[in-house]
Amino acid sequence: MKKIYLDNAATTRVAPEVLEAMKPYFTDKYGNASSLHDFGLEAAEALEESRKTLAGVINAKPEEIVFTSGGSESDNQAIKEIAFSKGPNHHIITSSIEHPAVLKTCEFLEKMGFEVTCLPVNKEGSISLDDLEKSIKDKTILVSIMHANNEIGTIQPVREIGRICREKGVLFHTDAVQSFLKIPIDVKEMNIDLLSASSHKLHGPKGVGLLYVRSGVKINPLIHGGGHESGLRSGTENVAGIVGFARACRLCRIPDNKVKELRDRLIEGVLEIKDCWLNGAKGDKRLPNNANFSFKFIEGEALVLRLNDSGVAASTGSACSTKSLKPSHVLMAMGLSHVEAHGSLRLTLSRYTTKEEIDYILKVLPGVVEDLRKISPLGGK
Amino acid sequence: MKKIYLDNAATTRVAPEVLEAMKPYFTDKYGNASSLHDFGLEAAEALEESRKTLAGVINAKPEEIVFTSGGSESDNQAIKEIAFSKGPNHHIITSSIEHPAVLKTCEFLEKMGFEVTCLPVNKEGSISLDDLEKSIKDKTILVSIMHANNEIGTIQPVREIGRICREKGVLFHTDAVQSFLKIPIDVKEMNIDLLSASSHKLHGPKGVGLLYVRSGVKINPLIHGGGHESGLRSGTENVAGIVGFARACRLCRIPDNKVKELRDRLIEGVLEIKDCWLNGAKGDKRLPNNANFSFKFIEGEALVLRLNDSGVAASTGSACSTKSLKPSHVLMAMGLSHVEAHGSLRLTLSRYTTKEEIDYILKVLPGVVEDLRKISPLGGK
Amino acid sequence: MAYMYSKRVMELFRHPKGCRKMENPDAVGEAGSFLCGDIMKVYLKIGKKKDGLFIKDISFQSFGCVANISSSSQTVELAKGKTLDEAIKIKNMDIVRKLGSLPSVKIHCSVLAVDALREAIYNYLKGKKLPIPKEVLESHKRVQKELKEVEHMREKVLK
Amino acid sequence: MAYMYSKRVMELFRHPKGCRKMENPDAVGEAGSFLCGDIMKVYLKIGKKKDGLFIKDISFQSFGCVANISSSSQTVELAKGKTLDEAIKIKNMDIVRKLGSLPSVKIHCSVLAVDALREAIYNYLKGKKLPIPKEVLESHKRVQKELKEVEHMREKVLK
Ligand SMILES: Cc1ncc(COP(=O)(O)O)c(C=O)c1O
Ligand SMILES: Cc1ncc(COP(=O)(O)O)c(C=O)c1O
Repeated sequence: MKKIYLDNAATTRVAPEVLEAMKPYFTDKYGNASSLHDFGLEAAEALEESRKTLAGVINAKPEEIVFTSGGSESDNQAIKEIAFSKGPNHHIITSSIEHPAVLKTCEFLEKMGFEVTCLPVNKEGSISLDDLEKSIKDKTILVSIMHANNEIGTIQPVREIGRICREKGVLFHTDAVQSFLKIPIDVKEMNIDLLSASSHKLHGPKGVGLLYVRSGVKINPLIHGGGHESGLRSGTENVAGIVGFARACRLCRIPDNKVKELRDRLIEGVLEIKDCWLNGAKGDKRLPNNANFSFKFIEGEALVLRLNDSGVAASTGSACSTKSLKPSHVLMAMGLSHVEAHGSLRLTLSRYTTKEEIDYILKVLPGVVEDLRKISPLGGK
Repeated sequence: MKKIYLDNAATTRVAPEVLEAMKPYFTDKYGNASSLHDFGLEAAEALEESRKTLAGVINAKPEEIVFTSGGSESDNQAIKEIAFSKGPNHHIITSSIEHPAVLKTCEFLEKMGFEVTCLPVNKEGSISLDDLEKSIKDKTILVSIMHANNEIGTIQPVREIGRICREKGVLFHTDAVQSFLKIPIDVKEMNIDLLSASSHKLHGPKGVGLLYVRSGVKINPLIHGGGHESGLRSGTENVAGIVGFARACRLCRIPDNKVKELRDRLIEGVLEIKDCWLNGAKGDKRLPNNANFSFKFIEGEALVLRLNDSGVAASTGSACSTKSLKPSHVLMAMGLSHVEAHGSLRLTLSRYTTKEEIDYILKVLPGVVEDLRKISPLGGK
Repeated sequence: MAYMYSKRVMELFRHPKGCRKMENPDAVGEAGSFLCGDIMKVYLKIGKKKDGLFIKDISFQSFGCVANISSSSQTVELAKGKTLDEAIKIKNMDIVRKLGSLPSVKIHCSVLAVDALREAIYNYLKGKKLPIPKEVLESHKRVQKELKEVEHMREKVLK
Repeated sequence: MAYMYSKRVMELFRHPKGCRKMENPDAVGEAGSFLCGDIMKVYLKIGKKKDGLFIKDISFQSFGCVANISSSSQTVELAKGKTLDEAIKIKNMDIVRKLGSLPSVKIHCSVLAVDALREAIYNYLKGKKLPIPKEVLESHKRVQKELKEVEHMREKVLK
């Protein structure tokens, strides 16, 4: 059976070109970028080339890019190290639909004596700029609002958030792990001070990410040691990974209309199933590769595993899919009931997704939903 | 010109078998290990298989292994998170020849209100057990002493350190980044509570490491988020990297007598050059792949770059090779003068090193040393 | 987390036994988990043998995950043909053992399945004005409390 | 860090010019960096032209890194044939410019090279009891102070 991968928000296939670009750095140009000899030189050059590429993508300067091990590390460093550099009794603003890498970090900081405000979102998953402006106070040091949400794909008004933060003299961090190279980002124009991104969401390898730190912003390392990355992140650089990250970036196209068209075809088709709806925003306020539905009467884990049996890889915000047995905090924050979140299905596309694949899932999904509804005590038929 | 890589303490070539093992996890089995579908299943299984392999290597249980992004992260988490879980005004003991990932972390903790004792070493680079025992006091919570040193290869009496710590009820962390799979480690027998290792030192990929945490030892995550690695290290797992790490382990042999014999041949040959000596311990107290010399009258960076011109990749503890312009803190701690550290040369072998390569360097090194001595104002001829 | 499911769990999930709504059952039982929001119904047809009342037919419906569906299915399989006295003795760990294993966060699904079965028996006995064994009374109390907590979820989706 | 060196730096490192001990020099200058422990010597032979004293021959020795060797070599090349007045005017940034660039942590190597040259000139003028220009006196003071700080390093290795 052919497998159809529609879980690209979780992670993506490494592009073959990316693997090709990485290979020499495993077995051939394997030097440590800090070494003085040619092996080191090669590695260091590859790092700097990659740094340039990645800086270019968001209109940053190369020296503003800190390579990390992924989005979670970048989020942790951005938020914790800005916080610690200012000391406790300061105030941080975030939103209720952030990724756990941001939310759990903020919870940790609360325990350490920081005050945290979690902005609510409306039923599309957007924060209100008014709320934001009102929440900023003298003690506020940092606003961390994600660019686009990983579950529902809602895009926040980052440009306006940046403007407000700059006006109020507050630092602005955005988790751009999902939006990076899917929609345009310009850190200068958008007044972004810190930004997180992760390679494995855009057909690069896992275990590599970056933190953009605007020059002038003082931040400490999360990982101390040999002083790599201008002292901001120690540890022998993952050269192959970083080269792969950069190569992956060069393969991306914004906007990718093919993906968006397929996604729209998918949404249209799925919404023909009865008692089902789209979660999140429509149109330009949504990531072009994201679709997220709720199906009444059925549970998401069962849905995902039935789809898996039909060869389709998908994801859900169901309580049963988590270790905590709580349904998606994102869907709940948007006002969905427990049961509605329980029956959610996320389908996320990539540039490798084909029309045939979309048509296939549109063919199998109705039957799977019907089957599960048949065995559900909650009604349906 | 053939290139001879003798800088294996800095990093190593990824073994071809390791790259082969990793490949499928880039472009084929690329799932996120947290996903419910088959792609996720494959990834999760690969993770657990790798965890078992790595646990086996040091006689740990799989659930005691936390995968990280490398040795530096492991060191940071071990020391900081044990410290923070106990709170400031506690005492930590380390040694003056630790890797910066340990030393800088301890410096950071000093600023945060912890007390740190840095044990001195003798001229072979060994700490004294007596010193250690005397330094432990009521407020002591952690001893962090490396298993083997990265510059001079000296092996610390880890078993005895573990015994002392256990007796005194103090946690014991060891940075085993250089010793892992070069000399035997048994965390149970050696009473090790926390241990750091890094994949790229043993022909695995860069950007992957592990922290062993004995079950029962309470430690917090350094990176908060989705709760991966039993909540101890968040971030989408670097599946390919971890698989590579495990594969690399299965390729290692302890002891590797061939490496040791070649290293001994190297030492013997180099010591025929006049005004030069071996830094560090001899015999079983030294890592089998490490050699470190000082050459009077000449400077290490120049030496390394001349060797590079002859096709040999090596390393030095010279002040000129560092960003801080201070010579190796390890050599200085052993009582070498600035000038002696300035003229140091580290040659570290791997299982790929051949007799021909050793003979080649023995042929070119005397000439390079002579050349540099000729242009030195400090004497020689 | 899929890798945490045993072969048997996945098999029952794929081909659940007795998974249907029953027409004209003699009794229905329902249980819900306020932990994860899962809900389950058990339908019974009761017959008479010389050693007493027995489960002639049994089926279930599940609004829940893989573990939920498999636990229900296993419970149905185990209870079918048993006398009510025997059926009451089925413990959730019997289900887990039959399934090979369940991830620890999913153990409550097996509790739910056994609870729903007991609820059906409770309802049957109560309707017939027969004496209700102590263990059934006890689980009944617990189940009703939990159901109240999930009630508002149900209402929302059933409206 | 090797990648921080310019082509010209590496070229001069590989093929340094005037890198030797001079027999019977007219003057010798020495400078040392307490920053990194590098030490450098400059040897001069002085001649006379109609426009005054000039550097007829010059060579250096270096106990130092790539940047040190290249800076010395570049200084020697630049100073050769110049009158003493001209040679005194050579600034460390002239050396850096000629080298293309130097990593910022290595700029002090160019200072060292120019210092050693001036020291040699100082020693020559002093030996001949000739007047010593202000800038040479100033750098002499600084250099002597630094040399004292590196002295113990030198002693250790020369013993
Ligand atoms: C002894 C020691 N500890 C820690 C590290 C840091 O490991 P990594 O580069 O994987 O962060 C190294 C090597 O760089 C090392 O040799
Ligand atoms: C929005 C968002 N932030 C952060 C992360 C964490 O990134 P990583 O898995 O690279 O640590 C993810 C994905 O897992 C994400 O979707």
